[in-house]
Amino acid sequence: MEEEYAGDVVKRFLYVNRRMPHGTVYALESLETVLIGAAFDQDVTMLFIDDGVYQIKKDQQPESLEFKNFSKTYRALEMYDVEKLFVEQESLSERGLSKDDLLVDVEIISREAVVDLMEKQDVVLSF
Amino acid sequence: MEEEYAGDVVKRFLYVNRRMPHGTVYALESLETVLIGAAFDQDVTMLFIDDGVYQIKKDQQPESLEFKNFSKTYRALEMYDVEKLFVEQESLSERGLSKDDLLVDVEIISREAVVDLMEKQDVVLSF
Amino acid sequence: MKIAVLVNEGPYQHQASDSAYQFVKATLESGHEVSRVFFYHDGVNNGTRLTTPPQDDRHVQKRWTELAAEKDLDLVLCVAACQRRGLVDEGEMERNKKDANNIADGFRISGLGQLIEAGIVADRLVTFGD
Amino acid sequence: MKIAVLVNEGPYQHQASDSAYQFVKATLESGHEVSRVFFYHDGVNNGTRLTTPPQDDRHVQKRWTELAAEKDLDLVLCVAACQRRGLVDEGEMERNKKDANNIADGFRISGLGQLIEAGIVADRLVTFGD
Amino acid sequence: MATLNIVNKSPFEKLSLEQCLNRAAAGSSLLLTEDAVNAAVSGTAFAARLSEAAKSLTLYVLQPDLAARGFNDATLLSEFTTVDYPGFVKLVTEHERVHSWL
Amino acid sequence: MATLNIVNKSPFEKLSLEQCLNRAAAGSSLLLTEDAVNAAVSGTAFAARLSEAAKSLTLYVLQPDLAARGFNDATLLSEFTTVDYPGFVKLVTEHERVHSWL
Repeated sequence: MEEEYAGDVVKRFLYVNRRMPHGTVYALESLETVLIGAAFDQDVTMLFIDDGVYQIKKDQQPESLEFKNFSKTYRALEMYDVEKLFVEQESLSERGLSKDDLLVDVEIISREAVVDLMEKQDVVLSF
Repeated sequence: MEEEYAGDVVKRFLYVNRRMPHGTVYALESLETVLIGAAFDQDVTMLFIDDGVYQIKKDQQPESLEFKNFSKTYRALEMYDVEKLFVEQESLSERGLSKDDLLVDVEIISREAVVDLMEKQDVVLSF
Repeated sequence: MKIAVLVNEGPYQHQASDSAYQFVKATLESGHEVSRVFFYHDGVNNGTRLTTPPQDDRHVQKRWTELAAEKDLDLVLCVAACQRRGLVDEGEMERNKKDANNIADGFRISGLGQLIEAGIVADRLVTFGD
Repeated sequence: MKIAVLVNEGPYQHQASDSAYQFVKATLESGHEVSRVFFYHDGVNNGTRLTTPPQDDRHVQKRWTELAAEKDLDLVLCVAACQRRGLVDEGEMERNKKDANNIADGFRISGLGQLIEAGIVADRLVTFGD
Repeated sequence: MATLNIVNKSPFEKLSLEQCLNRAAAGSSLLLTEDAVNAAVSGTAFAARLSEAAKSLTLYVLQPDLAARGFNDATLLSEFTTVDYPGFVKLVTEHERVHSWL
Repeated sequence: MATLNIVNKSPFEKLSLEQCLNRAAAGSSLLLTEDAVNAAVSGTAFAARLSEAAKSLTLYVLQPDLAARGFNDATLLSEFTTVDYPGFVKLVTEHERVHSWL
């Protein structure tokens, strides 16, 4: 059913994550898209801004809600060659969070840099 | 299938409408609830606050989106003995709207009166 | 005390149905009665038997069906909302000339009046939505 | 120009599917190509043939099915999202041992890779959601 | 007892928390659930707003939703009391009505 | 050409408009659709914010969504240009990428 794309176009894909995890399915289904997308050898960047920064917060225990804990999967992204993970400093600060609160190694960038990053993309996916 | 309730309890039902029409179905399906509920002879009040005030704005033409125009139904509520319609003044002001912009006769009340109104209810339905 | 519950969103997309389920379970365990769970808007999508969620995830519909069987819960899907979303039982299948139905055990389709009645009969009505 | 469209919400509850439909129609009428419409999240609920909306309202699924037939559109429902929501075709029915299917004409179920591919192949990807 | 107000969305995403606080009667209660639980955490841009609200409202937050999102009691504003689902049920029975600010 | 940003929720309901404006690059465009069209209307609490944004962004609003909600051209902020669906398509083709702020 799934014909793998076999062309040689490489596009810059930006996944913008702006929502909290667990209250809605978007964070999980966005992550599933990134994992599937990794097979296509595109130039992938993940950006966490606004409430999206909570997606990679440490110590999540969604088992308390009978939800599966997908937060550990963010740590596995490297194995899928998804290595460009950015978090906006301003989004962290507003929420009283810092790099130490995050469960995966990311690069923290300013809002100004976020603006620049967005303007460099071919495809922007924000669920 | 539908057994009509035939008891003699009369409760105060408050329908709180806080969302814009058309972008989501809540305004329409809330109105449908009020119409069905009218058959139960309860003490019904409809309250429009926040973006809910747009539900009763004049001149709506959802036909432009191939949507049905249910805004006229608010005018028919009187025939269903739903006569207590309140709109919060502060919600109108923030949106640059006034009583003249509304398609149905309502009582405009202050935020303070909204607080009091809410505390007098038995059942609050807000979709 | 008699408590009625209203669920306005479908499974997985929003937490509403999960929260309602946990609340209903706790209500029953606390010795109270859940007089009805009414599913409105996209909430009716909780009542399809055709979902196959990932094996390592919860099965939202099955949980409701099992709890209903165990505790004799009244799970009601709003008929008008069902018609807009494609939730169908035998009766609706015949009435609307559909070639299949998808309702799960433990759910029934009925009118919006059942929500009003729930509000009248119960001591409290608690809404879970988006 | 080649334009791909992503729809993240189901019919009626949110305007997303309506907006996407109007956008797709206008795109085709403007002489551009719509290379794919991908339905993700609750968007897959647009693909059930079991809805019976009120007669004085638009029929969201039928509009998509008719436009697909007329313009040879590729309407793809994400398989993982379908499994969570209960959207089933013949193949899924067999694979997941379901006793019914509900997919409408003009839609097909496939993998999330089809979304990525759409993003690669199309000149623009436009998302409609909540 | 008065109203049990419930808010379930992050104040960074939706205005429902602010809109609720603007209409919640003095003496009523507020329970934060689902994606709203971050508003009960100290150090956010909304902390002062919630501490202010605590002067007239009783504030609760749903513990399983906090845990799911990686927060524990130590990070909460002191004005909040955590409840589990049985505690949520108790709040419902102890208040006259429930208002979910969706 | 730069990004076409799209916002579809009322600024009185969600913060997505503000969050978009905070990141929209100078020289990019903003299209208001669905429940966001009220932000293009004059006299609201957000009018000044949008007029300010117009200094660095080009502002559009989708006409059929305006009409559905009872607004006409006369009530719009002067900084906005209305487009119909073919105009929406044209904007998409004229910009390098589309970013829907959901």
